[in-house]
Amino acid sequence: MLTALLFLPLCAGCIMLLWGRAVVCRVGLPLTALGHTALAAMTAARVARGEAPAELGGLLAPDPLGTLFLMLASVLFLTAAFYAMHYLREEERIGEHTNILDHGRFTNTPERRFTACLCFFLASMTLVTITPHMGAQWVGIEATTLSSAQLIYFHRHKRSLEATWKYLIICSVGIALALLGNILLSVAFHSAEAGRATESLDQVGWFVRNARLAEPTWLKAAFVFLLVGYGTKMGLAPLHNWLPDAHSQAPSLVSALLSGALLNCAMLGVLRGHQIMLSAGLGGLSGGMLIFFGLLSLMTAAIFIVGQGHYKRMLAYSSVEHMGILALGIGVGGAAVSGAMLHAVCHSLTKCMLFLLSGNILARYHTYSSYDVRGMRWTMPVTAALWTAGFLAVAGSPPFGLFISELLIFKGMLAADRPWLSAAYLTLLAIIFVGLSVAVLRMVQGNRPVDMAPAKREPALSVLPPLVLGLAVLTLGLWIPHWLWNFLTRAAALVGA
Amino acid sequence: MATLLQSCLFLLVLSNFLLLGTPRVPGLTRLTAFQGLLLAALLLILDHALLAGAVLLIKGALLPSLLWRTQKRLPPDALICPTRRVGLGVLAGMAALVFSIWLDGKLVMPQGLFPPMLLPTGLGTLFCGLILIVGRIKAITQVIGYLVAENGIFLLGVPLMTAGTVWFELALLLDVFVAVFVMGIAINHISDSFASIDVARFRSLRD
Amino acid sequence: MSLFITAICILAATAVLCALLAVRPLSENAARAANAVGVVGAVVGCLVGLCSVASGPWTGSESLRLPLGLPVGACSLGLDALSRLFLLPVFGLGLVCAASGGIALRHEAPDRHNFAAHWFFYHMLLLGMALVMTARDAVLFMLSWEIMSLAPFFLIDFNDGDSKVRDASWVYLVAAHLGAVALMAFFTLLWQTTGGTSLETLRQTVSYGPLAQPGTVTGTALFVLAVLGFGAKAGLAPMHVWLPEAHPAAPSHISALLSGAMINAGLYGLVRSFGFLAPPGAAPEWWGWALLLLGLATGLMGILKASAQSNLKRLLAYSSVENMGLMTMGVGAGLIGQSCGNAWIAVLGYGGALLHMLNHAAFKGLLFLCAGEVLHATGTVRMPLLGGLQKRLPLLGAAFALGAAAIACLPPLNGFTGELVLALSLLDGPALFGVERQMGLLLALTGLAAISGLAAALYAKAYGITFLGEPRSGFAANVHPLSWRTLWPLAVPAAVCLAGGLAAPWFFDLASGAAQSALPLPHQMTQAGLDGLAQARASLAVGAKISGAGLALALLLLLARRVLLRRRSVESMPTWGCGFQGASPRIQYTDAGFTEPVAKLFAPVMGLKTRLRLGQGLFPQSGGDLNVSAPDRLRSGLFTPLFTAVESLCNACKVIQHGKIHLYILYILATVVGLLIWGLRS
Amino acid sequence: MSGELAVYLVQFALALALAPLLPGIINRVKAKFAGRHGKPLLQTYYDIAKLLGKGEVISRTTTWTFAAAPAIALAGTACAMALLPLGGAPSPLAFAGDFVLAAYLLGMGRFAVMLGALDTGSAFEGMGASREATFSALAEPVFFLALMVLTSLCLDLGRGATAAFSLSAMFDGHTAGAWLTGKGELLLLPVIFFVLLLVENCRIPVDDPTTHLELTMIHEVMVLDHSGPNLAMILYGSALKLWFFAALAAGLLTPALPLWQQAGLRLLIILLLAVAVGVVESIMARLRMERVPYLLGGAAAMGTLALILTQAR
Repeated sequence: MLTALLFLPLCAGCIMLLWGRAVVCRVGLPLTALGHTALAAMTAARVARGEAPAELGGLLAPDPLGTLFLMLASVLFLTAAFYAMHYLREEERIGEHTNILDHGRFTNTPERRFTACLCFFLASMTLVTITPHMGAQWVGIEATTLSSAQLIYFHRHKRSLEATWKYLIICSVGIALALLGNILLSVAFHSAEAGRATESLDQVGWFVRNARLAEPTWLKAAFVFLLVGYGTKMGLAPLHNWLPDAHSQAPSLVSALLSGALLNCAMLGVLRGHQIMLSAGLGGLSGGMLIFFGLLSLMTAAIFIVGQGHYKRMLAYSSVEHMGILALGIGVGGAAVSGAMLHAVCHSLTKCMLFLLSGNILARYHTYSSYDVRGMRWTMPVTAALWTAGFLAVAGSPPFGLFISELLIFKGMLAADRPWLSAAYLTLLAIIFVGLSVAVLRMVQGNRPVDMAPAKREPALSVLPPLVLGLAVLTLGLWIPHWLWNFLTRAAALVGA
Repeated sequence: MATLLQSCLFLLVLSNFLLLGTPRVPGLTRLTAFQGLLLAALLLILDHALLAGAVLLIKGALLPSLLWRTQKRLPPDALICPTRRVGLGVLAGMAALVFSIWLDGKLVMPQGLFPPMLLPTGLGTLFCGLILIVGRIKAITQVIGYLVAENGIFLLGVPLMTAGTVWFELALLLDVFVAVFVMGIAINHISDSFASIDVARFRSLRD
Repeated sequence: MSLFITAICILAATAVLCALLAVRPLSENAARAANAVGVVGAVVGCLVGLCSVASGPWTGSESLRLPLGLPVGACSLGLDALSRLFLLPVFGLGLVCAASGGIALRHEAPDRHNFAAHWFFYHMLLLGMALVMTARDAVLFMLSWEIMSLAPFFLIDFNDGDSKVRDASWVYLVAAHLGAVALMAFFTLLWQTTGGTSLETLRQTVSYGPLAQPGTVTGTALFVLAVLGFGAKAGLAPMHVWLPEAHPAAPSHISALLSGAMINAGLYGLVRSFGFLAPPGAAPEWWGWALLLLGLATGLMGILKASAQSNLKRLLAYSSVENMGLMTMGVGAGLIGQSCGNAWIAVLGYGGALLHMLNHAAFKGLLFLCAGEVLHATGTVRMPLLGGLQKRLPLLGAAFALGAAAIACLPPLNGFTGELVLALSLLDGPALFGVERQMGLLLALTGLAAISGLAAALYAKAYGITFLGEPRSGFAANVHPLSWRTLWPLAVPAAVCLAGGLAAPWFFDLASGAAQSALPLPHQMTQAGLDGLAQARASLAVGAKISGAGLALALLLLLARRVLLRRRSVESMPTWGCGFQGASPRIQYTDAGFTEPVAKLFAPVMGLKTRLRLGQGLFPQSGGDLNVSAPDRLRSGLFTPLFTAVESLCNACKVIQHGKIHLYILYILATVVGLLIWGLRS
Repeated sequence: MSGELAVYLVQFALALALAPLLPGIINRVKAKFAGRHGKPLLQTYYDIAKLLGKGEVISRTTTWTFAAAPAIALAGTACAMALLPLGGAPSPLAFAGDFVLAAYLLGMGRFAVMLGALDTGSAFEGMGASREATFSALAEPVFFLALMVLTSLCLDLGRGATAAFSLSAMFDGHTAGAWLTGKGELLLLPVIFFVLLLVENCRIPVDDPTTHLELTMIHEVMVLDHSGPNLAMILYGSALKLWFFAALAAGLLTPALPLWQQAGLRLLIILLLAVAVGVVESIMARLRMERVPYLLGGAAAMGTLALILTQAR
């Protein structure tokens, strides 16, 4: 089943690539997503039941942590796939594109390649989440970079090319460092490896079990490289610089996937390192480094969200912010970790929703600047309502799920007796709320632009996926199912809750 | 044996500084090829003949030729870097070497795993690659820098093969190949649409 | 309790219904349907809610635990005297404002506003308030608090075509959220220190917990956070800046609800949290003094700023600030009395504050609704343009006069009673030990007297300039008449104002019951407290009788006059202009002129900005004009600079995102090196 | 008890009856100072009687507010008067905090008169209302200050909180006469009350009731448009108010004597106070409007001083 999970999107991608009729792509994408989600759900159910499924000789053996992110990636991909049906149709209808900023003409990447890369992207994320082998995980993350580069360059104009280049170079460097981290890791365990009977592929588990035997200096160095490497991909400041560019230039559903799913997968890499450090008794150091990155990311996000005129970049920076919050929660440890897990879930749902909505806005207003968007509540009421709700959710105000998670993380900070950290955390969150509110309300409120027709019915496929996500986040704010909470706590237990 | 190894490592360090000191892209390409050869030789010395062949093939021949093809398609004036950056680059390389030797002192060596000087050399190569990316503002030099950095990491991975974990190197080779391939494509697009590969012009996306 | 749950369910169901209606395209029918559903739902829900408040013994406390599907907190609700007291304005005004709002919205264009959404948020606001007043769990409290704080934003935003309204609603949103952040810190810190989120258990845990001994750092932090968070809602200076912006911008039935019911939540929070934060002997005395001073400052600032305003709704908003200041004074006095072991001051301070809260809800609701009707009838609430409305809208004028007299603390109306109890509490200052304490309370009482004196002047102006004399402009001259059909909702708060004065003891019983349940007194003081309350009740009873007699006497005199004037010539002439014949409405006193003497005295506080444009030449053809405005100093002097400073700092830092990729790589390199040194330096 | 009640009732009747005498006395004193013969002492009675017999002229602008104002003012003042202990006999209506009620009852009257003035839409009357509003708002805290001195004194004398807060307790001879037993600061209070009397009743130096220039008036200008029975009520009401404040000052000056003597003494002092007002009016000029707050400020300062001294003991 795990193998199917991995190979379903792969094969689908290959089929699309080879026999790329438009209908195949557009219908195949949701079908693939559905199948993948079904399989992922089954896997999650088994893991939740406490079984430990393993295939390919243990190369694919998800633990709760990985399964959590697997489910996230799968669900987000499902919504994005349905959104893509509408999106690709629109793109085809437009045909000849002109760049919004410099009005240069451009064409799109062939649809077949786009959808195929989407599938490959999903496959690589699946690999990342369900393998317990650091190397395989590394391969997966590298694969996500290479496949998503194509996606970012969907609109073939200068800016997207620039964004793609930055994404490619920065992330490749990061990944290279992560690889070095892996090497140093196995050096650290070299002396312990000697006593190792059989070459099992469940590396993480083995590392965690024998972390005490490892050579601490190498372990520290390894963690530093892993943190910086995967942190680059995860978008922790000051390594985040590719993120706003890529997110602002990519098609909205790609930004949604990057921000909602990919960042979590990258974080998984960091978490593995943190896991090993914790069991090696070096949790203090790794936690400290995580807190450092978290605080820095929050600051950076605050700096760039205040007075941000480009609403997709604003969303991207808010992703930086939330990655920072996750890093903080995990670094603080204790009760905050389960809060961080919940936060990861809620943030992915919310951010995916917001990016999809930003796609709608872009299609209606043809501008990136929130100064030029006015009176959305008259021109596109549903999107406007969801956009406002999404803003409140992402700013962490009740009754949305992010409030609960941020509350738990804050509680964890107090429990860890870090008053100044928690004060800074709240202050930065407040600043970010103010910054976001200015831009979002500017777009939603006001009179309808005179040159714009009054509201017509918005296509269902463009608002339903975000609506579903929004409802999910709202539900998580008011009612968190028991099994889900147990799952989160089990996942958190792996990283030191 | 050991002397051969040491001299290889020395040559590698030397090539790093040459890389940092070379202003012109063709020279850089040749030097990367040379590093590939060195790595292959190094593997031969540590008698991993098969992998040595693979390295020779990919790092020594394939990637340089790929770069070569790319730079042939570029306008000649796109291949020179300002010299001031070069000088700074060499200084930074020195600093990088010192830092990696400091690290070498800090890290407690598992006995018999690392030959002397291999760790600093690897780290130094890695940092030199990064410095190359930072210091040069041409897209293609950034690819070369990335390649050099990967060489460093590869070098650090070599001793582990004796410990039996081969997948690092294979994955690395594969990855490097694909990455450079994709980057080559990207460079072509860049040179087509920007009529230059000067990444310092990539400043339309900023705050 | 079950009745309360029923009310909650009715409101929630209506909210859902409105949400479903809201997605329909705007049209005449949709608007009518939304109005009908919203009003009926609110009225029924509030009626049931009032029944639930009245049901059961007033001081009896019921509680209920529902499963809350969250890993933290619990959905535990409770009804004790305090909750019941604060629920009265919520449901009462909720009912009245819904009715009058339903009538008012008929004038609005159905294609420019989404009425269903409006009513949805109205019901969310009611729900939030009802839950806040009854929540017995910190997390549930925060959730409902935020619902209560977010909903008004969308209500204030009703006419969002106007940039002023947008600005006002944004200011409100930011203020509300910053307050909520402080509360989040407050409750989480409490949770951390006491290990539980249930407010019921907090009372016990704190009394022997780490907060038991006064003056701990945690205790101080908790106090400060509570004052910041709840004060931002209650509008204590300097966190009051959102009130004068939001109330003029909002539709009047919303302003009435916000000002009469929502800002009380701040007071409720303070009282409730001191219930467990300040167990007997645990509250440092300076808490009480801090609150007393804060309240006094807020009151004086509010009343002076109010008398500087020329926009009727802005004036009312500032006067809400002033009244919240008075209530805070009461709470402060209560804490002082508690920590100094003087039961009389303690219980009467609390009782006065709570009684005044009740009264304020009545008359402020009435006044805001009247202001709204003035807006509908004339199209403006700028007093310089009004006048002579009493003749044209007699019913409305009478209602406003009643409200004005009540808020000016004139017997026999309800405003007076709260003032009396507060005064009684402060009067006992000499019984405290130490001249500084005695002087402190007595001077606070002097401040109270000054505030009420200024209030009388203020409302003489508000009513006199708006309703009396001759119309000052076309707005007031040709109003479209309002029949009792549109004005009947005003009858409810008006009746409460009158009853609150004439039946003061019964109203005081409500407040005193709440005060007893809210104020933790050591048991050696409880008896004294009960005596104090009984005494105050007796005073109120006699006072009510006397002022009722005064009313009767006045009526008698009027009757006598009527009798005398029978069969005599009563001729009506133009006003005696002291020999000046060319009298015109334009020579009447304006609001600015009326407050000019006060403004001269208190210029630094009031901060009037006068812009005078004189006509040209010896015999100016074009009349000059004088424009007097009173912008909020604290906003322009404190918050605006703060926000701009933060923004400019952020903009200054934006250079790090310069777009040069090779420098981005440099960041990575530097980070690696830095972290390696950090990790391996030892 | 019944004796006290009798004294109280007699005094109350006297107050109602004799109040209009005070303006007459004041006028007569002024006339004497001016060397004129002056109006008869009972002039106010004559005026009231005459006015009650007349019809009214009512401005077209006005509404019921204008018509009802004098009645409300009169009623308020009368009720306030009823709370006052007269001649050492406590008011049967006394309760804790009744002075607050008294203050606000007077305020009610003031409020009504101000509204009545604004109702006419005349610039002069609006001006008068504005000044009245300002000065009364400033006078109120002074009034409270002065009374607080007495309450704290009562508390010191060991009265319970409930007893101490009523006018009757403050103005019985023991408290008020305490200045005889060495509490000298109490002698500041009569001065304060005298100032309050001048301010509240709009006498010189605050206001000149007899000037012919409306610009300079406060109280008189507010009632320009009243006529007939209404004006009668206004006149009577202001006379009562005068009596009220005079009685306050007098209550302070009378020591604890047997009831009837105390009552007689108080009556005497009230009449003397009227004379004093007359003297002040004839030897002083009117203050400039913006000076009046300083007068009140001085009174407030005295009050605070007295308060501190009382507390310090």
